[in-house]
Amino acid sequence: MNAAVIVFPGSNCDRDAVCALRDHTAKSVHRVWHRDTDLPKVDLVLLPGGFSYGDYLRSGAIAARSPIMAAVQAHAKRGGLVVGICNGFQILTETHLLPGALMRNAGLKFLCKSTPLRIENADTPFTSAYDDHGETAIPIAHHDGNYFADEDTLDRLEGQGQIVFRYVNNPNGSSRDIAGITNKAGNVLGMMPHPERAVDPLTGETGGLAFFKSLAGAMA
Amino acid sequence: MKAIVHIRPRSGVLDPQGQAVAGALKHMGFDEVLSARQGKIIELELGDDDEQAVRQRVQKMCEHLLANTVIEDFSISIEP
Amino acid sequence: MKAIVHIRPRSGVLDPQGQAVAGALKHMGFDEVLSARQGKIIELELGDDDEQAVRQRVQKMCEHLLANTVIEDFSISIEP
Amino acid sequence: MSMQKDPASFEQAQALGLNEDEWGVILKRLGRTPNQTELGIFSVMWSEHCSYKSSRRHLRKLPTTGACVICGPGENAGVIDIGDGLACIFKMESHNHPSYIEPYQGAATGVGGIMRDVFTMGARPVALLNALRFGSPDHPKTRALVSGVVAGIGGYGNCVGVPTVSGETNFHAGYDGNILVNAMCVGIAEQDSIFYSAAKGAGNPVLYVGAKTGRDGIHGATMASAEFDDETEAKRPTVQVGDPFTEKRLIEACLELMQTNCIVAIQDMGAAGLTSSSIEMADKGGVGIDLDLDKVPQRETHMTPVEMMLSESQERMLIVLRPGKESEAQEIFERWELDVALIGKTTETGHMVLHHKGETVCDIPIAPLGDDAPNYDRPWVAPPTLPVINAGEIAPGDPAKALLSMVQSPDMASKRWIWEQYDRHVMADTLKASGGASDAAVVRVHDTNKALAMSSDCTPRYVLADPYEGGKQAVAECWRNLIASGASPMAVTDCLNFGNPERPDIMGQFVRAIDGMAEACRALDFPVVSGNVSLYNETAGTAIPPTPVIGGVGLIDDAATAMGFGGAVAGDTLILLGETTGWLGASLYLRDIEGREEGAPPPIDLEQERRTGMLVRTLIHGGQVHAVHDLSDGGLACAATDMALASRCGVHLMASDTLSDAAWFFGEDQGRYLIAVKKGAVDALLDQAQQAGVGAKVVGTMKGLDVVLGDAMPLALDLLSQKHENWLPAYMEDA
Ligand SMILES: Nc1ncnc2c1ncn2[C@@H]1O[C@H](COP(=O)(O)OP(=O)(O)O)[C@@H](O)[C@H]1O
Ligand SMILES: [Mg+2]
Repeated sequence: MNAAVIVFPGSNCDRDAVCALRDHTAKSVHRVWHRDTDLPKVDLVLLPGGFSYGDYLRSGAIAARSPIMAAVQAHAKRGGLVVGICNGFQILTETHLLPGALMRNAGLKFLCKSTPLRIENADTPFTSAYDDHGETAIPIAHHDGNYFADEDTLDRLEGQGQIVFRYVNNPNGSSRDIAGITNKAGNVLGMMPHPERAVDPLTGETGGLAFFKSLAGAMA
Repeated sequence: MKAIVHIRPRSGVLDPQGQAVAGALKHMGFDEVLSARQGKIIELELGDDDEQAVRQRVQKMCEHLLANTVIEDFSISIEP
Repeated sequence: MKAIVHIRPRSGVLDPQGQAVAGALKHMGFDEVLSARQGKIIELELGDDDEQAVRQRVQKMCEHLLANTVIEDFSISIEP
Repeated sequence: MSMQKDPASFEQAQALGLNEDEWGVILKRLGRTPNQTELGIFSVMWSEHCSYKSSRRHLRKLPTTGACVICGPGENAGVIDIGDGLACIFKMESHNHPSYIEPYQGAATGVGGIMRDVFTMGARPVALLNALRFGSPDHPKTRALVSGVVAGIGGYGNCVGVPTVSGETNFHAGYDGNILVNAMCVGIAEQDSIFYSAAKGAGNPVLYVGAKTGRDGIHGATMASAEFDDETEAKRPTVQVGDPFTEKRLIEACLELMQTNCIVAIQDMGAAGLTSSSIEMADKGGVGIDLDLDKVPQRETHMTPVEMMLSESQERMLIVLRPGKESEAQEIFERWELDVALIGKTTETGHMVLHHKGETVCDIPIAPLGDDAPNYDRPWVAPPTLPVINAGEIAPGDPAKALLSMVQSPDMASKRWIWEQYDRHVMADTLKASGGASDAAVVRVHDTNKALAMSSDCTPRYVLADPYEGGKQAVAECWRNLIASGASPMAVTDCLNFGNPERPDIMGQFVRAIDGMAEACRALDFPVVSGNVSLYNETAGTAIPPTPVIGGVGLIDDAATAMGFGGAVAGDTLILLGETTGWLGASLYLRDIEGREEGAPPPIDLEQERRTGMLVRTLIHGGQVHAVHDLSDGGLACAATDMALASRCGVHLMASDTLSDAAWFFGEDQGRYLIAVKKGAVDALLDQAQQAGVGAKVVGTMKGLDVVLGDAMPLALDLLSQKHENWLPAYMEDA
């Protein structure tokens, strides 16, 4: 069983995601070019961080219209796992696989720092290895991470357990401190923090290890 | 033919850029500024001459790409 | 009173955003798109009623903050 | 022939910065009067920027060879051997003037330009550094310049996806009218696929790739001397705008092409764009080159040949291909949605020939452009020797008060506001970056256990006071920072920022700074493999403080042994290595506390420097130390405070029984390190230092939650941290 990482022009965390999946889920990982129209047979599709199309127009907007996205949508509809990290989260909202939108950080500046997170729902394929309502720390690195949705949507997300990660100290103005959400079915996750950068004590934090451990379990 | 698409944050949606602009202007002594909103303008050069058709096509471009209707409204004007 | 400031890249200045938008529209099948330029719109609510004076003040705001005249042009329109 | 249309005049040549002698050489070599296009080409090739006419003979004094050097200065970037068949390719460059005019785009395009110099040689860029000098915080322009420059550096590097791992930021009124924005890029390549710029062989196709050509950044003087007409305003030189998205695709596409066997030579289009890239490739390859300008992808209409040749549009590369490889190469760039065009070929003529709209618009022999390039021995005067300040003459003050004030001074205050805007971790190999409690940034070599350490350094105060000692010091401090991070220093790049070289006093600064650098590089076995010179940094007759920035790279064999200054624990003993005389001349203390910018800077004994550094390296490799920090601005007290803040543990420093508090705690004697060691290891370590011929002295202990200097009032870590962290955000937000 294996995973695919989609590469858009301007993706720049694709290699990091491939390495983290390879090293911490023991699965084989395919890179898939955004112009392709078919996915290989995979359990998980990961949309990596970066600046697809330079984040021009809106972050993730142009990538969301890439040919491969139809296949990603079909994969999600079949119940396949989809993860969008940072720019990948932005792409998922632009594709409407996830509700809401990611707007410019409230402070208007790009922010790269470690952020403490609370696990709001450990009963998902992405978080099963974390302690429910426990805390971890994973770095963020984004300019447009300010999650917005209307109040009804936010209430629905809360009610249905779709809020998975919340910031302990909201760094970017996100509504209800949201750092990561799933779709209603629970098989599509978007998150702004970068778990793939938090898997090696040599490079700093290890708050992302449980994320990949959860994925490994879910793909088993 | 030229189409001008004006995209603005929907009312009720937070507009951090507009807020920052208003704050900075007030700080600079422009006390008459009550509020500011920041939007985008996209000017398209089109190789098509039928205004009716152009408007329809640009409407589609907005819906499919140029605007994110979760957070933005758009309006279109056509110039010959 | 309301002032609308339209800021666009100066002609001759590279506009990577506009280029990316045009490229994406073409990829999506909007072949009639020849080119696109992306600019900003800033709408200001002002607590002042004298059009003449408002125009002058907004001109100053543009020069001092809103536009980067090294690479951008701006135009102002006033609405009551 | 059409080449003789639009002949140029001497007045036009003068307006483009050429003098009478240079004009004479052109006439002689061509055997006729150049036309406008040809004149434009000579003027940019013989500009200070491209020809190094004031600096060339002095740069030659720098040592450029060494066991690790694969390719020294002369190519796009320097190349060193880091073992296992890998090479590190790196260079630093200035973008000072453009950043002052348009801080965001100026800084952004500076980052883009230096990355191209590195990947054009076959390296994947893995780290960026930036050395920034701004005017006084009180100057009305400073805040906007800081904000724009930082956003521009981040905006470009973050988007391309190369971590910005380190830098330095100073403020001084001497930069009020001329800020410095120096960017360094470090890349990693396979030694067997390094690409050079010599386009050997005639008949090879020339491929243009990347962005389209516009009228960006064409030399202002060129346009000023052009005919005045209605279109002049529209054609006026435009500021270059960076497009990091195109750069990212260009990196991926070029690295992909480099895996094939298509490339003879490759060169980025930097300063003087198509002109310098094509001429350098042809000149080094000993061939001629024919270009059809109508084939150049153009962003604007009605561009003239000279405009195309001088355009500095960003994100463009020129590649000479093996014949028959055209479509293989083109396909790669098309897949990355980049403009690509065959625009000419190499020839046997030794001439550069340009065609435009059916006419030949330029035909000049290439060799003379290099061989006859001006090379001046500008007059210079030796800088005056400043008196040594006697520390005893400085009024005693409260060291705690001084320390609290210094940690929040503009130069010493935390630069978190800056580096949090930089993606420091993309590529997932950053071990230590800004804010990571290390004197050098450390980046792992992907998929290996090795790591590269890197640092950029210069203390302009010292260079202004004594260019020779200051030049030495910049190199030594960089070397020290690499040592302190556990690395073996390998080689350096430099960026020499000075004023107007036509002034003998400025030329004197330049010459002596290079002498000092050369001596230090030689003594420390730290060769210069690439660099950049930026002259004429002056406004209204006032030059910047001379600022030769050194960017050094070192190698760490086992990434897990990388050292920092945040690992000290309560109970550790602090040992000061090196000699302390209490040198306050040209120190930060004298400037910021006493308000005096005076005196000779601290001298450096390079032999001693080397011995001390080697001992530190041995201690780190032996696992004998918890933390290491070199002493620089602010001396012992500031270094110990850094250590305390990073280790989250207080520190008690003893006063000296011979030196005043100011001299002991804040003196800036060179070649010193502060190390934190387990209490039980102290005696053995002192013996070891003695045997190595290095001064070593117990100066304090890690304990509690205060910084205590002798008998002075304790300063709580929280207070120090808050003052240290708050200055820059408070300054920036006070818009
Ligand atoms: N412009 C900048 N960009 C990135 N990091 C910076 C910048 N300026 C300062 N820093 C970081 O701030 C810290 C302190 O810098 P500095 O005082 O110059 O260090 P040192 O004196 O030890 O060489 C370092 O981690 C450095 O990398
Ligand atoms: Mg240091």
